[in-house]
Amino acid sequence: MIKEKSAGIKNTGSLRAKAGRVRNYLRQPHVIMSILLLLILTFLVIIPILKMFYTTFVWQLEDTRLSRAAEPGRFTLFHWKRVFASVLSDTMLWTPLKNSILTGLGVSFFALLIGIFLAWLVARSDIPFRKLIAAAAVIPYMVPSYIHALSWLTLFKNERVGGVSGIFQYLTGIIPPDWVSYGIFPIIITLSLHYFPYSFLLVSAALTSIDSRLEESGEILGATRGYILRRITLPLVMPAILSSFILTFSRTLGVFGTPYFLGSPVRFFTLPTQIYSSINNRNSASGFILAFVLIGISSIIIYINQKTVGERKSFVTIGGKGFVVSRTPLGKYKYYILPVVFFIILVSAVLPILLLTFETISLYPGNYSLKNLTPLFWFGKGGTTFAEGEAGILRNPAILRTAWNSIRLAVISSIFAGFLGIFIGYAVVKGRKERLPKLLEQISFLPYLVPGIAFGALYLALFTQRIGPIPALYGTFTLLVLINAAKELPFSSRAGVTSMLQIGAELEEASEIAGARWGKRFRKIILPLSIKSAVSGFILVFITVMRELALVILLVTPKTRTLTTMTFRYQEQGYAQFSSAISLLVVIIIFAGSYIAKTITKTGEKD
Amino acid sequence: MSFVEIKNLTKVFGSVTAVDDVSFSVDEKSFLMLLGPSGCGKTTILRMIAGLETPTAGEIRIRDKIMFSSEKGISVPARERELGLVFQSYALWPHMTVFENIAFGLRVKKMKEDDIIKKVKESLSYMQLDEMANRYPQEMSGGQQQRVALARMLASEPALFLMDEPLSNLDAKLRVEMRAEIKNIHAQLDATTIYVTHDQVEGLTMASSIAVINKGSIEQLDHPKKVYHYPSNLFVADFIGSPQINTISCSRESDDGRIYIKTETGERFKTSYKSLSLDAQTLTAAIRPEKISIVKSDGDNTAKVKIKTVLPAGSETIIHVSYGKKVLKILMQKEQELNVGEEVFIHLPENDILLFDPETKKLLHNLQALKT
Amino acid sequence: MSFVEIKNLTKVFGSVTAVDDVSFSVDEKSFLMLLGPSGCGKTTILRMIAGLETPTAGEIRIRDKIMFSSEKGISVPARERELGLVFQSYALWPHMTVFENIAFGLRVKKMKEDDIIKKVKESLSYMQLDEMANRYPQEMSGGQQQRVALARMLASEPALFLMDEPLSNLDAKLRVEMRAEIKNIHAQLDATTIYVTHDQVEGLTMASSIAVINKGSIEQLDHPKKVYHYPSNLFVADFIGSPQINTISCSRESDDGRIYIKTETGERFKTSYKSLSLDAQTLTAAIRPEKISIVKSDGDNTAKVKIKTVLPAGSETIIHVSYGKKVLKILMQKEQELNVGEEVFIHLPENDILLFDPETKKLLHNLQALKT
Amino acid sequence: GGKEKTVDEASIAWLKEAKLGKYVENSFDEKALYEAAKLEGSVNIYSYSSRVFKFGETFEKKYPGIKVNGFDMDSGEIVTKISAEQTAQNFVADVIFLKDVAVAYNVLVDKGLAHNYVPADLKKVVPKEYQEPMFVHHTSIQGFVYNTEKNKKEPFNSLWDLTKPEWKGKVVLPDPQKLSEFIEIYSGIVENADSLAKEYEKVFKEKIKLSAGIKNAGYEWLYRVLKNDAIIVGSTNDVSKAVGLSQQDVPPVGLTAYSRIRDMEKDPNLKFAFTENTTPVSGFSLNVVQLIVNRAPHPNAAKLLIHYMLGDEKGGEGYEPYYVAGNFSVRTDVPPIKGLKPITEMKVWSASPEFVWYEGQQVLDFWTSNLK
Ligand SMILES: Nc1ncnc2c1ncn2[C@@H]1O[C@H](COP(=O)(O)OP(=O)(O)OP(=O)(O)O)[C@@H](O)[C@H]1O
Ligand SMILES: Nc1ncnc2c1ncn2[C@@H]1O[C@H](COP(=O)(O)OP(=O)(O)OP(=O)(O)O)[C@@H](O)[C@H]1O
Ligand SMILES: [Mg+2]
Ligand SMILES: [Mg+2]
Repeated sequence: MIKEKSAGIKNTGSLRAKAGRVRNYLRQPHVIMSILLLLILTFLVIIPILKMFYTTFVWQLEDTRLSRAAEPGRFTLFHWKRVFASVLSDTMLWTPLKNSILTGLGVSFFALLIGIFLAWLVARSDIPFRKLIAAAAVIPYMVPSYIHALSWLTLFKNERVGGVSGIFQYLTGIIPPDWVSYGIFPIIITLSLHYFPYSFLLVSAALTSIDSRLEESGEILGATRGYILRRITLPLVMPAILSSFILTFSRTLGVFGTPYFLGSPVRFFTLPTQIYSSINNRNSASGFILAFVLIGISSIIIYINQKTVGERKSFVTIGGKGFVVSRTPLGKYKYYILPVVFFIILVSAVLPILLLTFETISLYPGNYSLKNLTPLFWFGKGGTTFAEGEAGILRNPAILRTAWNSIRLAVISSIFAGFLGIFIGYAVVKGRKERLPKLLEQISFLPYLVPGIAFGALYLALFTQRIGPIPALYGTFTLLVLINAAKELPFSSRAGVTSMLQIGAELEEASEIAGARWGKRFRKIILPLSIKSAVSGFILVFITVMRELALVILLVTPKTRTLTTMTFRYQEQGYAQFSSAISLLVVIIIFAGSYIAKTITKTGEKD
Repeated sequence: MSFVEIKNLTKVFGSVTAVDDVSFSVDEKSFLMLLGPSGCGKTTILRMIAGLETPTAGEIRIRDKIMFSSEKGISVPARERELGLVFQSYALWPHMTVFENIAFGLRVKKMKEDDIIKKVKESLSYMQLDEMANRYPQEMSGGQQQRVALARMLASEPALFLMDEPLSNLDAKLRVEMRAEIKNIHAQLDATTIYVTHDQVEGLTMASSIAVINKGSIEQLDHPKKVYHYPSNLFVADFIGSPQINTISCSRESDDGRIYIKTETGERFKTSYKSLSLDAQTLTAAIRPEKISIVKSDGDNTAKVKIKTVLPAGSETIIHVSYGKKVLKILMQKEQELNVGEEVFIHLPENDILLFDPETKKLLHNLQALKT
Repeated sequence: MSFVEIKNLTKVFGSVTAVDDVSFSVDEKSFLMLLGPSGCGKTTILRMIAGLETPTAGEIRIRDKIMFSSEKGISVPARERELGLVFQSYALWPHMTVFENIAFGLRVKKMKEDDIIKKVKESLSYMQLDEMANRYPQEMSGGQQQRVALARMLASEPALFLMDEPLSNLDAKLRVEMRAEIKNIHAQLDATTIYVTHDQVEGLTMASSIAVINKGSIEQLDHPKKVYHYPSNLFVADFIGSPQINTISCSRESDDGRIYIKTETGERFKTSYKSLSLDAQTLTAAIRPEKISIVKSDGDNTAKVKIKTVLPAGSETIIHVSYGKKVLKILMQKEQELNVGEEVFIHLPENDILLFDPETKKLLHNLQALKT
Repeated sequence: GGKEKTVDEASIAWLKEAKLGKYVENSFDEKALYEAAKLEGSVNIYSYSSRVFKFGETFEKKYPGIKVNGFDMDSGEIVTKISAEQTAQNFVADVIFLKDVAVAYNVLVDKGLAHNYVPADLKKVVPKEYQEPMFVHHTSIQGFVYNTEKNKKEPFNSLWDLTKPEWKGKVVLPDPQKLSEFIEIYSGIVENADSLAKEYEKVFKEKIKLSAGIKNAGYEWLYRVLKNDAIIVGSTNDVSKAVGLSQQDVPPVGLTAYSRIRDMEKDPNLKFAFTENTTPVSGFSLNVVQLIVNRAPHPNAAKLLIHYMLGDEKGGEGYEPYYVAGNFSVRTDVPPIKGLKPITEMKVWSASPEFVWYEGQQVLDFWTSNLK
């Protein structure tokens, strides 16, 4: 009967009515926004990816090296055959794919475990040193991931790759087996320690906005802490958890450095190795195809995600009745938990930083005597006999200039990306049941899986010349901002979505009744309520941009180059100290950046 | 001239029809009360008028201006409807102090800052929240939050008030005062008001008309008195008034041009009905608990009953008596020494007996009765 | 034997003293009602008993077991106090269906799955929500949500019910039915109940005792009848009963061993007081609106007044009459043809006049009076 | 290059203007160039090596008024960037300085995207094969290293020894997937398959039997070394570390860049040397070329810079950064580093650009497909 009714309603009304309905639909802020964003994303994401797709079907100049039949510019299935059906497929695609997925799952599991655990402690429990823990929990992501790998080797290296063995063997005399020293095991551990900040940031932000009464009513019914955690608290932050899972998983899927560093000695290769190698050797087409494989995987994940956070379960934790936040007392458990926490912080943050710092001040690497220490890599004057006359990085105007450049880039990109993210979040959450925003959400995620180097190559190919109204952006600062914002969109949009999910619709409705236009509603209600989680998005982007290398290397010119692009020169010269010093400088800048970001957003809102 | 006009309004949530083809109109400056059981669609109606919920079908006019029309495909955004709404869940902004919460709407109106301060202070003191200006919602009690929500609406003096159970969390005393406040603000501002409540006293004392809603459609829209004394059907009769109305199914007899009813236990009661629109043999008689009086001795329109329970409740006493298989409720004011189990006589004044058609459940009409 | 025992309970939020040195005890199986103006500390008291709020000072015992004690530094976590609580803001879990919400507590108890299903179904139908099992809270109306919150508590059959305005969002009819439900569940389970409400009728009909709270401390804890008829002070007198009690300040006269009061307008009224504990010359007299009756002719204890307003409210009519500078409220049941402006006589029965000390605002005692 | 290049009008005009390609002047007039260059004011160079900054500084000192914007990145990236800049007609770089001559030739020079330039005055001091088709800056050697702390003499004599069981897991090879220049080196091995075949007979006293699906002795060697569990690392200093670090029980041997010699100054723990007597060869040579980009904005400054980079008969400031062990100037008049034979007397292989261009990718694929 209802069916009939609604059916009946559907076909009432003239053409005018239908036109009107369309108009009304289009008048809604979230729809307008979806459309605008869609345009932006077409420019930033869709075109590049179409280009990428196109490339895979066309003979490239380099293909003449692989096949006599190659006629550059002509259509071909050669690349697809090469990747999926050739002697290479096994070592180029399937094995690395298997390895990637295994690594991805492993890392996501442990990273989320740690991240959520810490997030809960900081946001919901009365554990001491909360501020400290909160600050420390983000550090691992600030230090370059290879540092974690390095630390691992200093501990557990065996003599498979020659050189001196690790501290573990030195102390115990036991030779660690290869599977401990190299391959998937250490990769999963080091990457987990590196990536848990994703889940920490997103989940803790979500946790802080849950009304304690929801947990209290569980406690009243006699549920234990653990049970409440499992059945109430975690499900409530499920959106955030899923987001961080997606981010962590996909990131691990795409990461190149650490897996190569720890994997290659035992020939454990992941997809990115293959992508990097293909693109580096300038037969991008195969690389792109492999990238599409990654995209495929993530699309599946996102699909699952959207099924899980379905329309009906879109829950609100910031209600209109005001909410209390009370902390779970840990009681005596404190004394068991604190050590664990500190251990995590130690191995994930303190050790790596120490190691990094130590590298930058040791005259000769791997020599742990005091007289080996030197400030020269930081403050050394140029033109001396030391280090072939290289000046310490803080005395090197070129480095300082690029440092400033990096900061500007990181700040602007993260703000730009951050706001895109919040807007997307708004559009997506408001339009849960609609197609357009869904599409938006999916698109915003694509760039994440295109490996940096590939994405850079695409932008290079596209934006060196003017397209329509857009002038040639190559060599401009803008292009760097755009590509970073685009690449980090997933961070910011996920952060956006999760933060929006928490805000009760009635809170905005109330302000609409008060006569506020959308702009005002956004500034005064939505933004303040979502900023806490959004900031975590900002910070993640800021960090990533500061550290990004592969993505921009092709797009920077002498004028627009960034700090990380400078590390290359020293690695190539074999001066680990210099490049470590730069990495450390980056870490310091990131520290300052995220600290400032936090304090700025603290003002106004109260605890 | 009607200020708000609703035509064939319908709202379907998935498989639930929350509001089903509702039409009514509210005159300017008048005070319409939406009464109805929980879940009957009150909030939804209010939200559609406010423009927060898109009706599945129908038309909404305010000041003769079409705000929504599924035919014409018009839909004016809430922002431009110039009305005030108090949410059932107060919808206070947790990141703003009480002051900011109230000032928001005024700021939107670009009011001068010191005027704002004046206005906020004023509406806070209406609501007796003077010291609370700098609290955050989560630092207040339920009732205090609810009053802030009210103050927020009143501060921006809309021409149309929509209130969704604005007093549900207040104590009787405060509620009485708030009612008075609302009424005189309503008078001062000449604001048309649509008011959702489940509190009948509110309905019966404040409203200029009452719409009784059931399962998403209107059962009766009328003056409070009419609704109470001449409920158009058994649902309304039963829903309005507490304790509930007594209903007795009985057979019809007539005698010297009057309608008499005969109950199962055999007593005959005289009614005020002379003629009836229908000639069914069985009827449903109904009488309000407070109309029944307890008398010492037998007589016309009386029956012997046995006291079952006596519930003293402040100013009044509710007495349950068993009459045959049925239990009748009686509401008395003066306290009377009555012992449970005691046998007494009850008297049903002929003018207070209402007759309903057992099939259609509709009130039966009788010119005489209607005159009074 | 007392089931819950509160000693010198105090709670300070920053600068606000929400609960101020409160002590009381609740007998097993009894039904205590906390009544009080909005913001007086009811919720806070409840939350402290439940173990959700840590008192600033004091002691809480349940079943003679210390649950909290600031001296002894004991504090038993909420989950071990084996009680049920209905939150003022329902606090339903948005990620669970109604069914899961209710099943939760049973799952915690490791109940067998089919028993759970039975139990949930049962408590759902108590609350008249049978079809709603698979809805999510945000898909329900306010009142429906509130009933789910109730069902959730009842399902797990605690020995101690704590309810914070559990019926505030329900319509009168449903509320009456829910009260009945709660009462008989309370009876079935022999559960001790502490019940926060602002609805006096609720208080007066359901409770075995009532605690009237004001600004964080208890004004009177007594049987409903006592609270209503012998309010220990003016605050209680004034807070309990609607319409509010009438208060008249007057001077004292005595004559043949009886206390008479003389109002400003000069009339003398005889009271039931023979002797008085104090010999102040000015007193505050108070009388309930329903005790005043309108009579045609002059006589003892009568005064001439002018009809100001007539508010018919369903079963009863509230009449405001002006008596000198003062306005008196009168509650009448039988409808009377009264026209505004008309002059009539009111009669104040001597037994119904209460006297208060204008300084201490305390009820004045009189052995005679107390006998009745 | 004999082939006719496809060059558009604009480029031809530019070539005329810049006196490049077939319009190149046959005398080198430093003064005139400097004057012209000063007008251009700066020169942008993309370099595979960071030492660009060193000769950049000295150049600026020698030729005031011309700024050198050096920019270091992988050879592959240089090629990609140039191709993009060219297709976009967005000309940034003037000079490119890179390895991977095969790609440089076929992708850039052969397509007219970069042009060869040999300063006239250098023609007589540089052998013809280093002038065409691309002007080589220097040749760098990659060789086999062993740990001198554990081995008094070279631990192996023939490349084929490395396929023997005693070297299982003890050979460290750079990964061509990561370091593209090693594609060129492994191609060199494949290109010299025949001498490897002969070498095999010398070592194993039997004719070589190629494994299934393997084309020649070159591939066979790669295949067997990989099968012998060679360790694959991502950078050449990982190799020197792996081999050179002291206090190893069984240090491996490896293939790395000769310039790694300098790492021993940076880290006294490193103790390694390059083999000299390995048969058939103890190393491989890679050419490094410099080119002027098509339609470069600062052609004269570019010419001046290239001329400067080649230094003078004693080495000279411009060449100084590269005048180190492992590098050999193409200038016949520059003496080799003391203690090193001139390149002509060293046993090294170099792959021809054509071979690398057509076979290189297969070599890489072969490598990849045998990484099991
Ligand atoms: N988002 C929704 N999805 C599905 N059903 C809904 C939704 N919102 C409301 N309903 C249903 O529509 C009906 C009317 O809801 P509404 O909130 O208008 O009731 P109400 O009259 O306000 O009740 P109350 O007095 O308890 O607030 C209810 O049965 C409710 O369950
Ligand atoms: N977290 C808090 N911080 C500061 N003050 C608070 C806090 N919670 C409650 N209060 C104050 O304590 C007093 C008592 O609050 P409580 O919620 O107990 O009142 P209540 O009796 O439940 O009122 P209502 O009937 O309106 O719910 C109120 O004045 C309230 O403003
Ligand atoms: Mg409602
Ligand atoms: Mg409360």
